[in-house]
Amino acid sequence: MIVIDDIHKHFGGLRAVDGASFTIQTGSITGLIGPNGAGKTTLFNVIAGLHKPTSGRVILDGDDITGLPPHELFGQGLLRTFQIAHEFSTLSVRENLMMVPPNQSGESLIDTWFSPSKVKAEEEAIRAKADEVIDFLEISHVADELAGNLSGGQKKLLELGRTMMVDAKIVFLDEVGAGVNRTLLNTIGDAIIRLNKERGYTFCLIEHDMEFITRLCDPVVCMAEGKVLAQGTAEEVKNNEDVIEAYLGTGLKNKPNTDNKKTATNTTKRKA
Amino acid sequence: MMDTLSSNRSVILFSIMGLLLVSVGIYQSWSLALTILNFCLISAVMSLGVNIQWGFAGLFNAGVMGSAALGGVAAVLISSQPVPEAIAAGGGGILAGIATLIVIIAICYFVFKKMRDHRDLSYMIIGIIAFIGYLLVRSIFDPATGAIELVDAARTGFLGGLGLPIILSWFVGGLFAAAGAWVIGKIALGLRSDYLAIATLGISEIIVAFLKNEDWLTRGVKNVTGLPRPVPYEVTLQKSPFYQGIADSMGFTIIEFSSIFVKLCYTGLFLAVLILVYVLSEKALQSPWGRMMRAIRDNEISANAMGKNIKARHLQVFVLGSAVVGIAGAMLTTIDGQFTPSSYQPLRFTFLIWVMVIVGGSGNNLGAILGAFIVWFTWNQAPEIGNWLMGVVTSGMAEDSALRIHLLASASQMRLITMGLILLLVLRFSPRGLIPENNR
Amino acid sequence: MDILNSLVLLANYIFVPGLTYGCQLALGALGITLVYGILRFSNFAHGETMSFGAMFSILFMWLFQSWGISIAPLPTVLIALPFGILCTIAWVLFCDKAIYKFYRTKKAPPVIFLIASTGLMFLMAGVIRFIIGPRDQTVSDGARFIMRAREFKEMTGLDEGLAIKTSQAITVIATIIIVTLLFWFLNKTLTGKSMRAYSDNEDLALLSGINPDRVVMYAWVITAIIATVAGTLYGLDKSYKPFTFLQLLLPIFAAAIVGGIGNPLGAVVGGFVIAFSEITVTYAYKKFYAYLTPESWHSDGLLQLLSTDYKFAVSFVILVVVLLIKPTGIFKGQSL
Amino acid sequence: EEIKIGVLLGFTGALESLVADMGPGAELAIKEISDSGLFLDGTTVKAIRGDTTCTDAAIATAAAEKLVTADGVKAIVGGDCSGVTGAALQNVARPNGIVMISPSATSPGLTTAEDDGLFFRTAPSDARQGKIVADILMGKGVKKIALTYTNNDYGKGLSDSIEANFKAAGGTVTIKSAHEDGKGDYSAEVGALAAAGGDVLVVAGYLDQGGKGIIQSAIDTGAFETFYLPDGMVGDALPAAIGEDLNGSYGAAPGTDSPGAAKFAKMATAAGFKAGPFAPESYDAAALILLAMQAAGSSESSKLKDKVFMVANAPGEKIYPGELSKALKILSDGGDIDYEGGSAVELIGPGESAGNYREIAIENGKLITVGYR
Amino acid sequence: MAFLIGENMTGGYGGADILHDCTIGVEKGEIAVIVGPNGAGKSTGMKAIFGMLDIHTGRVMMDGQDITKLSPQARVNLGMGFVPQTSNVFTSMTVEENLEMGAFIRTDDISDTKEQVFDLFPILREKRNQPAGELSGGQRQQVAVGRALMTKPKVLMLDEPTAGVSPIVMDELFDRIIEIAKSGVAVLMVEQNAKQALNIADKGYVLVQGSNKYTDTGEALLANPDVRKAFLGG
Ligand SMILES: Nc1ncnc2c1ncn2[C@@H]1O[C@H](COP(=O)(O)OP(=O)(O)OP(=O)(O)O)[C@@H](O)[C@H]1O
Ligand SMILES: Nc1ncnc2c1ncn2[C@@H]1O[C@H](COP(=O)(O)OP(=O)(O)OP(=O)(O)O)[C@@H](O)[C@H]1O
Ligand SMILES: [Mg+2]
Ligand SMILES: [Mg+2]
Repeated sequence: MIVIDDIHKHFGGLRAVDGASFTIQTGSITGLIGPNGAGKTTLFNVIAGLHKPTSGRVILDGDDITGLPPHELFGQGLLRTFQIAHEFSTLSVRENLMMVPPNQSGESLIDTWFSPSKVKAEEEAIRAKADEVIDFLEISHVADELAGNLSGGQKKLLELGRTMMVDAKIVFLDEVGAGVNRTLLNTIGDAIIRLNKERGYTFCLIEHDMEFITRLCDPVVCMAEGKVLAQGTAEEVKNNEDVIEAYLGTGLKNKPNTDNKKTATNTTKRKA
Repeated sequence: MMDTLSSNRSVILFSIMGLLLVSVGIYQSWSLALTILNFCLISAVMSLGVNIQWGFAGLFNAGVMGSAALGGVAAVLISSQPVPEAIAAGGGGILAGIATLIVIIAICYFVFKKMRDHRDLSYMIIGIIAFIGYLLVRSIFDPATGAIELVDAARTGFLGGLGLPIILSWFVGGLFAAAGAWVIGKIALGLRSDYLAIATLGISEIIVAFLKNEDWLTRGVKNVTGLPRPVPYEVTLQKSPFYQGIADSMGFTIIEFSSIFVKLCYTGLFLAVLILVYVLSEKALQSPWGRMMRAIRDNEISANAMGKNIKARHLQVFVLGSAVVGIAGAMLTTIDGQFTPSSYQPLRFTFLIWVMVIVGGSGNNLGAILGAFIVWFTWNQAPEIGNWLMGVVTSGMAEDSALRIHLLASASQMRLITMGLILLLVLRFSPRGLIPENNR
Repeated sequence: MDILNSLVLLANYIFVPGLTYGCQLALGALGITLVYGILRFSNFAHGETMSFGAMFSILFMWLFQSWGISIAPLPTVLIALPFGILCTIAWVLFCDKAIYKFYRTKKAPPVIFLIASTGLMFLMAGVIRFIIGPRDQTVSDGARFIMRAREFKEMTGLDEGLAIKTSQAITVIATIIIVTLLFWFLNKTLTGKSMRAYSDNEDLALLSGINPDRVVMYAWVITAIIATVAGTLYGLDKSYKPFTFLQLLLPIFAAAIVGGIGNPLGAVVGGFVIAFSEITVTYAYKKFYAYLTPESWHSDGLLQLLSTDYKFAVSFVILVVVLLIKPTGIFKGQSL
Repeated sequence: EEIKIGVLLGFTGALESLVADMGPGAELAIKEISDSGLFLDGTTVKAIRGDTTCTDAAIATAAAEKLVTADGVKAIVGGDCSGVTGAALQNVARPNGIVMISPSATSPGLTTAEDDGLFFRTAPSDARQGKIVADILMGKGVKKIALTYTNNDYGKGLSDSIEANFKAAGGTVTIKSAHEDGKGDYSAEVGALAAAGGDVLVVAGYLDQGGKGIIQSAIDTGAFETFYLPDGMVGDALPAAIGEDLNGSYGAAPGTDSPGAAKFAKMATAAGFKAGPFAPESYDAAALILLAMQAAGSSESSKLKDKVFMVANAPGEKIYPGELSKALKILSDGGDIDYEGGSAVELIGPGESAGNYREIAIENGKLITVGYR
Repeated sequence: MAFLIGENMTGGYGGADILHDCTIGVEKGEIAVIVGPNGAGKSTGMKAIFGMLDIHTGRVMMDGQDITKLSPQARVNLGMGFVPQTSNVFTSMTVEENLEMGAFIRTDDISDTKEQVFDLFPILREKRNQPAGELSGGQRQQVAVGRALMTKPKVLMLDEPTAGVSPIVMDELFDRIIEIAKSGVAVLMVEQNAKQALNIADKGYVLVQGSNKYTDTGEALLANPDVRKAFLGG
């Protein structure tokens, strides 16, 4: 369980996160939505130790983990992906995945120099694991390509793939779906559900695709202007007036919809 | 496929390098060829050290000079004879000064740790303690160093060393440089790219300034000469009938033979070090450790989020790389037979080594070695090439043409021009280095 | 009176020289910062570019002197300067075409440019010595002083003198003008902004219709102008010797970086930080202290924090400290 | 037949501007002897340059190695800076038994280094000059001096000696601080020197390097008006560069009332270079080597090394620059010479120049000789 | 023939070909949408049309003129505007400067267009003096689109303009794109929010492994069950 307790993060005069508090229950798939610039990514960065909060605490299973450096959080089973893909562009896709598992004996020079056989055995296991992930993400044809040469969506997939290389406790996904093909996104959704059910991963995910959120998440938290605007089940949040006004809007104005979209009402005015 | 291609390439390039050295042997002299080879070997060790830092981890360390100098100091402190008069005159004072210094650092550290919650106040207190401490330490040090420097200033004027075999200093030089790097790393490794470069360069300038001005330790600009050798002296060999016999049987004069023999001894020692360093760092590079380093080099934020402790890893490579440079520094001082603080110039000990790594192919150990060979060879042979070029250019001119005279008089400047041209040409035809890093 | 004396003392030995040296470093650092900011590499050949420009200014100066042209009391080299600038522009544009362009099209990493510029540095160093020789050349003529220390003493009746040289005044004025122009150009004009855009994201600049060749050309032209002015004014104040420019490279880089490389204001502030830290920390405050305190307090000590042997070290200590507090320099410079 | 002499100096690097005159200086002597046709039964002599870069011992060693083992030089004029000179001596000259005569390396360390009798120098000893400086200053009634030196073994050694002698004579040294050559700015040094004060600033440096920078800056700020100029600072280039402001300063450099220095200066101008610091010494170093060869009747270092003292010191006929053919003739006739050359060479003890001193003063922007010591 | 068309393009980044005989075109006043799996070559196709990579076969035509050999800048001058998928803002420059750079080739007064962009994305007005690198992901995306709009192009090419933007902004954006198209501009875009995009599209392309798999009107593609299942997430 992660308790986010009155987190503030200010950049100069700008209050990117302005007193956000909510709880991510162990075993849940919590969705985080909100308009652009609401502070979602910033909040993630604070939780994951990339930014120090201006004030407030993050508590993981009773321990205060505020301000711990990212690699220590990783050691505690807290993983995250980046909204703007942070692949290792000069490593191959496979290597990108293989570097993830922690405490590899091959990462110690002593072992590398003096017990190569141990390193080799471990390395083979990790490689097998990486290939599994690669197959799952449907990117085996580019497994040996440099990650920098991947397409935008493929990079997103790689981001997700890295979290699948280890046994995580809780995974923060920042818009893994943006730019990912919808059919594949559905598969990813299935995988998230499976990891959640079978391996007991807790997820917290930021996404703008409401269909996806609705299918996966309970509860859903909506942020706006650095604060929590609403939370509850997906349906509750979707029907919340404030959320509709600030985030969802009421659909297209110009063209009558042929799919399942509401008709535009032109009167909606958004707050920034 | 890629691998065989690049290994073919390195075989060819190393053979060319070998041919160049052999042709120096044939057309100039073998003794010269071996001298060049020896310096190439030392440079190669040095550039391996930088390659570990830059090629593996992307750390822009411009403080190579400082590590090399620390290695050089080790040679002095290990191998030169102690000066009992100087130790009697100021040894106690120096010890007391060092002890005080340690106490003051300890106090500052204690304040720093204890006053976590009052950062600004603690900095102020530390500042005051440090300032008072500085005056105190100087008041203890200055009389002691003064006394030491007065002991036969023209010949000694310093504490001397331990009088141990100089080859021990290669190891100790590595340790010195590693310790120095640890401190520098703790201070500066938070900085990025060019900022790190200038900070490390700055700190190494401070180190060299220290070595240049603290005569009690290093004789400063008066240099420490006559360091012992790990190999025999030519003059000794020349006097030995045994070697005379060998030289005769091989058809060499004893002078030629002795100087080649001594150089070969050095070559053997240096080659052993180079191979050891090469094998270890090649193993490291090909291992998951190397992969991790490349990942860190590529994207620190992401590597950190993937659980890698960037600071610790950076410190590790920084210390390792510097230690290797320190070893090379001690080796260089050994072959020079003297310690000359003013010779530690950034151009020679930082830029040139960097050029070696980049020209050879950063991230590739073989490349770094090849780069060291080619660059040092060029650095050394540039005047020859320059003179030859000059000869060609002026050959058509009248004997007394003013231009010809001017050109011939300036021929020494061809060293710079040739060096520049070769660098630009090599880089032009293989912009990623002669043996580029293979990206997989 | 004593207070005035002590102030004049500091002005004469710390403020005026520090200001001049600071400006000299700043002018050099501006060129480095500009190349770094727009073309994105550390240009090690910049010191030699300064030297190159100064050399041409001097050659033209000799020509003019031989023709008897002069603009006394101002130094003759000032009228030679524009010609020096033209030659330098031609040269750097040629170098760009012959060397850097290739790596640009290859999208080589900055360190390759850096090493290429080192190669160019060697080459230019050789060429310069070929043309003008390694010896020292005096540049200044005309009136050397605006005010001499002796004149100041006579004028004011103070014990301490204050000297101001023509070259110092010219240097300071030139620095102010160049920095202002550059700042205005980069931040306010469309061309300047397009240059920053190019350095930020080359591909996107292309998509916006910005002509990269033109941006690169502008960058080099400006660099050449600044470098020539910097080199020539430096030679005017001290004297011209090719070797110094190699030695100057280090403090110039330090200035650019401590101020925040890529930022013209940073270059100036960095120049002053380096210059003043060298001078203030190693200055012997004995006389200053003597003016301000009663006779009985005086001592024999020089009141010098560190001997001048360590002046270089001091400026680097300051540099490291500044960087520790502000890791990308005082003005938040760029980082590749 | 032709024999070769190495000229091992820092043609590039920190002292390149001095070497620009030293190299031609040495080559002038070599050419003079070669052209005379009297040397070793008409043997010609050729100078071969090697670059030490002044600081890089590795390069200097390799350059010396090349001169000796590849070009087969019989002896070496050089090196310039003490560090590289020591390295070349120990690693190349000694093993190969080659004589080196350095025109400028003054480090006392070299005096005591094992050299198998192969190493000499024409640069004057620091010890002697320190005494001269103290005498001249005391003679002018100067009681307080500030002292700055170029931070190398030459500057350091000289300033140590000046300080010791001046203090012994009852004077005060207010400050003794180093300056680095080739740096961009000397305001900090001058600031400290000025604060320490003194009647005269003694500048133990080089006249176109930091030494000049210090004087320039001291004059600009009005810190000092009178300067004492030791040998490295004596030359026409200095008043030419600084101008009238230098008037009233004085100093001394090796030289006798003999016409040597002036003659050399004339020859240098004719040959297209200047008689800068250490240029006459370079000429003398080359001349000594060749004259010693002539005296030994052989170009082998092992033979000539024993003749260097003989040709350099009395008794014998005094030889000045431009008179080398005369010297050759005397030697081949079995006579004896006392080589004076451009720098009044007098070797003492372990092969270094004792030297007489020519006292100079700057008047009306010109360097004039006022006496001899 | 279409106003802008890349015909039978084959090519890639120097290694193996990414595009195989791929044809993409759009008429004035129309919206054409490209959809397809990740790595299909959609972005590559856009870049090829914009002249950012070499195609060794095929050609690019605009307004009847063969522009295959023109440089990207020259195409900008012909009136093409492009929002790439990644690194599509000048991170070190302020929002306003980003927009000005979009209008770099224009010589007329740009303040009106700027106001229009600010009206479309009010958040940008608020953040006009902030460096674009400090914006949130969605805000950046808005800057990127705004930059292209500033050009007042004849052809607007958008590579996933709605990735990461919130639903309300997405709707506005689509609205605006429709308006732009109506004003006679040819709009070519890649979208993963494919249903919404095809919904407003006059023409749709489904790319798979660098080749045209389906080409039809937007409505028809939406109605095609195979397409829906394989590429639109059911
Ligand atoms: N480094 C920074 N400096 C200044 N402001 C910042 C910085 N990073 C983010 N911001 C501001 O903080 C606010 C919140 O940004 P954040 O990235 O958290 O938004 P978000 O909710 O993730 O939006 P999106 O859905 O668009 O990704 C934005 O207004 C942004 O401009
Ligand atoms: N710069 C590059 N160098 C080499 N290969 C590349 C490069 N960019 C993309 N590729 C490869 O080209 C193929 C197509 O990439 P492209 O970016 O066109 O895909 P896309 O259809 O836009 O996918 P997405 O929806 O994920 O953005 C991918 O397999 C990718 O790996
Ligand atoms: Mg976000
Ligand atoms: Mg794409």
